[in-house]
Amino acid sequence: MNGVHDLGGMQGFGPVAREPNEPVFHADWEKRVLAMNVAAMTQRLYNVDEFRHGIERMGAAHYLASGYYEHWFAAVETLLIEKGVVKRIELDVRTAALGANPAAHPRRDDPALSARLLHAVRAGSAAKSEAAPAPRFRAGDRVLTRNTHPAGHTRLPRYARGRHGAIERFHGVYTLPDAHAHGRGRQPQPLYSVRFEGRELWGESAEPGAWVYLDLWESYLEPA
Amino acid sequence: MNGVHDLGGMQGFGPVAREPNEPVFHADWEKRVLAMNVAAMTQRLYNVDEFRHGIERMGAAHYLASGYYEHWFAAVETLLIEKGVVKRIELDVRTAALGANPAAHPRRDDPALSARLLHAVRAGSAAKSEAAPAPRFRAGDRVLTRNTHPAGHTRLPRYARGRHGAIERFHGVYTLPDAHAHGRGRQPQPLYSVRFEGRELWGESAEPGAWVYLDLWESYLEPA
Amino acid sequence: MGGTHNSEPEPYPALRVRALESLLIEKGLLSSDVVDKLVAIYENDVGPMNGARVVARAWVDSAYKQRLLADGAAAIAELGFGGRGGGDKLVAVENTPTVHNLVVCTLCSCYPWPVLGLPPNWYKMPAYRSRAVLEPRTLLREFGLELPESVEVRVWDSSAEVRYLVLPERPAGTGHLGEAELARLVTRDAMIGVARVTAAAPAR
Amino acid sequence: MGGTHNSEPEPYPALRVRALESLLIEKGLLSSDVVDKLVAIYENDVGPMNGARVVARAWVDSAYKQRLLADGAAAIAELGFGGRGGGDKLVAVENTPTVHNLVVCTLCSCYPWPVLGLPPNWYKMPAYRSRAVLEPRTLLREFGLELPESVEVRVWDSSAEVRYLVLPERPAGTGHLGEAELARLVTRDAMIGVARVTAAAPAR
Repeated sequence: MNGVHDLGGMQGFGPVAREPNEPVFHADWEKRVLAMNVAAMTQRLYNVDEFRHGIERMGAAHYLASGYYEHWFAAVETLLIEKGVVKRIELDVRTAALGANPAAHPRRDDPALSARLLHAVRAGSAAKSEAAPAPRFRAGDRVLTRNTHPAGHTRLPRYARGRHGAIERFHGVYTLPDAHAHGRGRQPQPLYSVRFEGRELWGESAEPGAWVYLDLWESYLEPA
Repeated sequence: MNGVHDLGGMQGFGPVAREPNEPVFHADWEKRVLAMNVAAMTQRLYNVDEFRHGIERMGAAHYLASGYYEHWFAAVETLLIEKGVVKRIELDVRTAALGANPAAHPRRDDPALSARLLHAVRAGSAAKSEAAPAPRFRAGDRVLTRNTHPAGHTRLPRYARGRHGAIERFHGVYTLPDAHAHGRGRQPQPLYSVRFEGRELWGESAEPGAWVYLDLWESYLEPA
Repeated sequence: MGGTHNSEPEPYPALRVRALESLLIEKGLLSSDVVDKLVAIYENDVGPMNGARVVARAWVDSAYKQRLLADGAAAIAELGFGGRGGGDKLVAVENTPTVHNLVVCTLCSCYPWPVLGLPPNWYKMPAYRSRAVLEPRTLLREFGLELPESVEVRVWDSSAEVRYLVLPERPAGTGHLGEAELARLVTRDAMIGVARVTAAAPAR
Repeated sequence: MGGTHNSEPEPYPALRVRALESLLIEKGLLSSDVVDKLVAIYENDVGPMNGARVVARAWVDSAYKQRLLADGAAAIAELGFGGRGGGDKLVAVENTPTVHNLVVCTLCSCYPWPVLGLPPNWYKMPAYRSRAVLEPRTLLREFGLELPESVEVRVWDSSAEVRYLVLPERPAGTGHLGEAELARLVTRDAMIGVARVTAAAPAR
């Protein structure tokens, strides 16, 4: 999806604003969003590719006007409603009730759930490399990325479409996000690091001696 | 500038929302913005290319969250302040004063000014074709657009960079917006209509039998 | 600017616009009657009725049609149209049984003011500007215009001072109509290229 | 969603987040102690101090460094680091006198959580994500890092589950320091690639 999240090469956002001694969280609700999202993905209420695409589906102005944990919360809310875990009306009613009586719904512990989730988080549960299919390309092979503009999720950014590069290394065989974000299974594919010369990406606007390395799935690539 | 204004090929903005029996203006202030901008450009307080780039310099979230006349007003305000026609503090003070006393600053007519400006508007004052330089390309010539990412104003949209097309027709010799928006004079150049096959622009995502025609200045093009 | 008044309440732009207007009036760069008269031009004098007259004339007068296709600005000037907001170059593009034309401005909202007036909001918003060049057939289908694959779609992205006017096909069954009656059939949407002209008079 | 609560006042997200949290707790999908413990992990257990230990070990133990460059995930696991938020693949990229590495995620905000913790805001915001791939030298100059043209810049755009850790150059004049002292010199910014490690201990 050619959305505003696809920021590589965009201009006009000004200097990078850094915060000295930045805290890990800036508000209590950010902590709760982090915990909810980690707990939801650990319990497979949705997968990481659905989560990323959930953020991409935010309104463009909202995306750019809001921060990281607002993005997360937008996707968490969208997905939990779409998956039927909560109903929008339930959430609206509960939000109004808490507004009227902030003391309602006090904390509730669940040591068994807590132990189970924390174990899973510590173990990690991200995509693991699989054995098949065998990779089509080897390090050093010249490739051309596809010029494709799918309406859904993809990890081939717009700035690197229809560009020539070279295989830097083979990472392993991984779930294809383009499928996994849309309920079409994992469809594992070889994943490569591909290097691009700045000039190939940005033409005369490239800085000298700059290379970009992108992790790209095999179906994004053609031999060149 | 690769900004959010460069919308060709973006996705995620949903269906086109039409308003039945749409009025020419939706609020009184929109009329005043139109008149101010037309009057300012007619009096050469800034030029149309500076105006367009003024809009492009809006914050990205603000641009996407606001409408046409808000864009216009953002640029009008930015440019009149930058050109020294009004001071920001003057405008802030006057805005506060009108907020406190909306009846202040009643209408004031100026028939001489009115006659002069209306005459200029009716005559038109847009860029006129000039005689030189002579065009380098002829209808039918194959061209390649430059892959360039200038930080400033350009009329070569991102979706058509580094793409092959063919000259459809020569329009004449016109002011180069890339220069004129930045106080670098008019630098007139031949302007062409260039046609691109959908597949060249969008790869496999192109619709069949669709062509895009773009008006492009000669320095955007190389022979192909 | 820089997005600083993103979340201001609705009265804010109105107030700041009035403030700037009053400053420009004090500086002799604007006057209340200039505002009134400019607004009257765009509310009353220019609009799709101008373009409709151009189209109807081209339908009934083939010599005029040839002049329109050769030099749009000169041809509309014959009918008294022109002035700011149209560049000095107007290009009329003709729909045929095998070619359909569509106009957009992806970078801003360029539009042929002298013949169509000020653009409708949808023409200026991101949905139309983003989709017209990538998926014109899908977009036209949403507008109710289903084009067979045999019809080539030409999208004119107005990136310069050149403005485009679509010359729609004259509908069948209108042989008995005069120029003024024909003009009443021609809609703004047909001259942008998102609709066809039909023999039944459109709702205005 | 669709931008519907753009201009809501600050308390709104906090309230809606609490509402969703309380619903998930009622449905048995979350509990207050899960929230507390997860937050504690990311506030206390993971952070740049983990990555700093990895870097310092690589500086003093060349066999470890080779294992780190060959298989980052296995090498950090030797020091007890891993878990969610790092993919199962970590790639360490080594700075040298002729190569400087920089990490970004243009499409979202992928970051090597197990070794660096949660990313700082600037890493997640549009300015950094947009510019790192187009003008890395200009960006690094703003961070105070002036690279001669003879140094090649490699920008790693993390578009997959693979995460990247920059292995900075060991600063001169640190031959007398032990592994723990070296780790105290290594900053988060140096492991993202927007700074060098210097022999003077950084402000924390």
